[in-house]
Amino acid sequence: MTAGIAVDIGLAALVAAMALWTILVRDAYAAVIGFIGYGLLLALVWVRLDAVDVALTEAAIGGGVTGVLLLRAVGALHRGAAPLEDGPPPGPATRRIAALACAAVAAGLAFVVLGVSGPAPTLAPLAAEHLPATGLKNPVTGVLLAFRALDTLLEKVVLLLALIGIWSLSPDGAWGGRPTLGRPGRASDTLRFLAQLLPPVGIVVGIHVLWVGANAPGGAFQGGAVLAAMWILAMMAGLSPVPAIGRPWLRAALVIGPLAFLAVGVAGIFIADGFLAYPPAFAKPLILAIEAAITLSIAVTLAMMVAGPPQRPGAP
Amino acid sequence: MTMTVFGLCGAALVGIGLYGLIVQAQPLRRILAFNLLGGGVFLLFGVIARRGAVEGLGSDPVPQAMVITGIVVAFSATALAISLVVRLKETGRGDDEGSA
Amino acid sequence: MSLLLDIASVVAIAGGAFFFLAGTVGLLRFPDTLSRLHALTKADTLGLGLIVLGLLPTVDSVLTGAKLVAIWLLVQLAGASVAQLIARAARQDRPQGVPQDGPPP
Amino acid sequence: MPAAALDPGLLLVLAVMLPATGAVAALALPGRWAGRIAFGLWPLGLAVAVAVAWTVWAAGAPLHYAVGGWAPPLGLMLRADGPSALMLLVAAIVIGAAGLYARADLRPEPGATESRAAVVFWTLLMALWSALNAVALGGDLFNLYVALELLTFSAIPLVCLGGSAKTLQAALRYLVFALVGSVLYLLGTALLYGAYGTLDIVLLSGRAGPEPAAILACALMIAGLAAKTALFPLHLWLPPAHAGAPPAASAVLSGLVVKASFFLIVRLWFDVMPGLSTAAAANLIGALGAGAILAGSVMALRQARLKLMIAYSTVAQIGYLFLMVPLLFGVPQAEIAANAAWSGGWLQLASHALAKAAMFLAAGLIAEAAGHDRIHGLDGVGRAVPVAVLAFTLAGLSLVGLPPSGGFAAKWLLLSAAVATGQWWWAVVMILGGLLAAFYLFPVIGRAYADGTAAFARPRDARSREFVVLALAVAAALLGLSQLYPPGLLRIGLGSGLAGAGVP
Repeated sequence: MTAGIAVDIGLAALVAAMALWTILVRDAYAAVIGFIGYGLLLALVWVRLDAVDVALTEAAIGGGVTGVLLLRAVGALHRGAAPLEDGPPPGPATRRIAALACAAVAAGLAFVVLGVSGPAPTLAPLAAEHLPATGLKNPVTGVLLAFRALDTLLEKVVLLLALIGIWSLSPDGAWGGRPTLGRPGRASDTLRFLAQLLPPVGIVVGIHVLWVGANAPGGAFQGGAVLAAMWILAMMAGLSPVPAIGRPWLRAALVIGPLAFLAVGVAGIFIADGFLAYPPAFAKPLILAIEAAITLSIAVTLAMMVAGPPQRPGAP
Repeated sequence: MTMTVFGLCGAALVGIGLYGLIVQAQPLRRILAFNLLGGGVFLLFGVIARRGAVEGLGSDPVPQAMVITGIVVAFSATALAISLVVRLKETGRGDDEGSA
Repeated sequence: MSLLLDIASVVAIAGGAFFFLAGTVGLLRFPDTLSRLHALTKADTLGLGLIVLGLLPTVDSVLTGAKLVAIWLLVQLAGASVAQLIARAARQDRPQGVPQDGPPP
Repeated sequence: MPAAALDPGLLLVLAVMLPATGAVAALALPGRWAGRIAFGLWPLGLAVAVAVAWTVWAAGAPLHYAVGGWAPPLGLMLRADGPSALMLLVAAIVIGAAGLYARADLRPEPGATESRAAVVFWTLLMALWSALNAVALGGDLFNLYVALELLTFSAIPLVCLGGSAKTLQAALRYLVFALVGSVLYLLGTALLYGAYGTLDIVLLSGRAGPEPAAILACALMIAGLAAKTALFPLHLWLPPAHAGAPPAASAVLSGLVVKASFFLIVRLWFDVMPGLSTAAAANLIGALGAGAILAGSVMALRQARLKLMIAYSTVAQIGYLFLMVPLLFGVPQAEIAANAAWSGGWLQLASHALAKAAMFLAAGLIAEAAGHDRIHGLDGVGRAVPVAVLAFTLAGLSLVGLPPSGGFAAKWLLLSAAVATGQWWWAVVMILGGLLAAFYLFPVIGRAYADGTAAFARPRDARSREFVVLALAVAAALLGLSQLYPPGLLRIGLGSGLAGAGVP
């Protein structure tokens, strides 16, 4: 078991070092690269913690899609003119006090989290006991789609709201128009080649991740993020046009997940024990149907979030 | 032991993220610091979940589900914040040329 | 037979790890973007290939083996394409300087 | 099961999901539908809020609903007690007024199919309503985290709806504070789950004791929520954000959004960890509240712009809410709901929501008439928008605390609690705060009614908007007479049945 411990210590040290690098390095571009590395290492930590569902989410969303977003931002913000600053950077005395205070918070947290003795409180047995009623075998999917389904439903709305918030930042004339992704017409042959070869594989992988999510690690978030990445790649390479935000099919794809979730939830009032309850006989097919719809919505929402606010008027 | 190591790591990440939020002046760097802080909080959830493992389940699924929800919310926040910062930079330039 | 396979696995994986290490050292030590890229992509492709090769005898189903090979192919595809893109960007941006901490060429 | 369909607890689901569905549907349909959906939903949502309040009051016990049939600790429970019912009612009223006001403000240009500001405003208004209701009804601390984020994401874009660099800057600063606040709150929930294995409020209140994990968790969560509530000295983000937003958005942000995080502080302090509070902590929170009253009022006094003055006044009025904490310290759990400070605090929350919303809307009309909101240029604006100025005056009565306004009744109750417990220093601060409010509000009112030479234009659709503003201001001014009817509503909750309600 000592080899495992050595790996854990090395991994934890690397994650902390990457985090420090991200904070301390002078160049913003280097900080973003450090952050992406941090996200990928963190995904490994989740594997070590036996939380493979989280690992997949962290790798796909925390490391992957966030990385694309940040790289685009650092390109837009730190090229040419001086970067935006919100007030002057604090002096050395403030830094020292802040460092001390933050170290104290970290120490307090470590003390509280690690200082627990006796049996750890857990809901795992309860979740395992009720999992058969959902027809699923992956308990995390059970929590997300059944036991705490309201969290997941509201969080879908949060995702849509963030997209509306991003769209609201468009210039007045561009509302309803298209976001820009990449440099239109200037994508290199290499990128186009990659964008032709990768998406068929990626789509299969995304759907596979969604499908196995019922029984093994995976699910709507992770599958949706993979699909989103494929679409982003195709749009950046210019193979698929970035849609105008007013397009009806786009709007339909955005809302189909939350609406399907809601519809099944409301139906539960009449055919099962209440709102967001599933009739035991049909629980698994219903949950899979919801997940399929959510995956599509997540993929489209994530990709449009990366594309950003519309910049130019759409085609009439 | 695994839990102690990653519990310390999570606590350290919270401290590092908080420090970054305080000392960084550039909005993009603050967004990065916020994400580091969030990662630390999630990691603490993960340690708590791992500690709640029982026979047949390597980790308590309830905190895991919360972390997945949390990662998606943190991503949404990052995307919105980045769009705001980028728009602010564009607008700042626009105002100098246009309105005045 | 199984002992021989085990030995082959260990040798291949160790070799793979060595190439990763070499690639990383190259990334850190080489002076400019292009040679760093060279070190990284060549070593990683070979390193991952050896690790996959070493893992293949240990898998319990054909599907898992196929997945491992697919991972290797995908990483190769992504690595090669990204290396191309970075090299292109590095050549285009040379006048303004590439974000890097090494000394300017 | 037909019996399930009749469960009154479904009202709670409706309160949260009805506006959320509206927001999602508004995104799916062409832009001109967003406003129509909002107006179609509003009467339904108001009816749900009234029905919840009526049910809770008639039963004399909290209403609850286990979502999906999964009881806590595995599942989520929605619960409505007296304060939740009050929040639902206030939210429905203020949202409705803001919507009616905005209908004229955001009417699309003829020929335009979909205007950016209108679609965004209506969609976010519905989402914001859903989030407020979810905060009021949530029974699980992580579910409340999601509700808080829903609130943040619907509030931020409202701040920069205008799109100027200044409002973008304000929105960004707001976002940073709000996100850090949420992450601290989330950290607290992690610690609580790790220590007690549940995040259900009622279950936690039975399990949590004065242990390091609970204390640190509580401190982190309250600090995070205080940042979101803009409690002094974490208030710096509020004035530019609330003053820069369009009037209808300012009304909702200042009247409702900051109250949601305060509501959760009360939940934590009195419901989750009643046994944990120490005198030092209670007095610290009280001192910050007192600091908010004084600093906010002084800053309001020094503002040259009307909307900024009103925004600083929000900082001050939030301070009164926090005085509840020290005034109720040491009161036995069973007697809290009967205490004057308890009803005073909630009355302050309700009357400030109505009065401040009325004031921001009135200021919007005044600024539209004058073409600017510089206070020294408002001489005689009362002739252009007389009803708006009247509404401003009535709302001012409530902020200053003159009878018979809701603000008067609230401050009277808080004062009497301060005197009864011998904590006279809080009483001094409250009286000083009232005086300062008079100093910053009355000159504005005086100028508006004075003779002026400047020419003011009557805004478009002024009559209908003035009526809305006046109705809100009259409600705020008369709230003091009601002492919050129906009597006893606020006592439902703590000590009277929330404990044990809905726990298997």
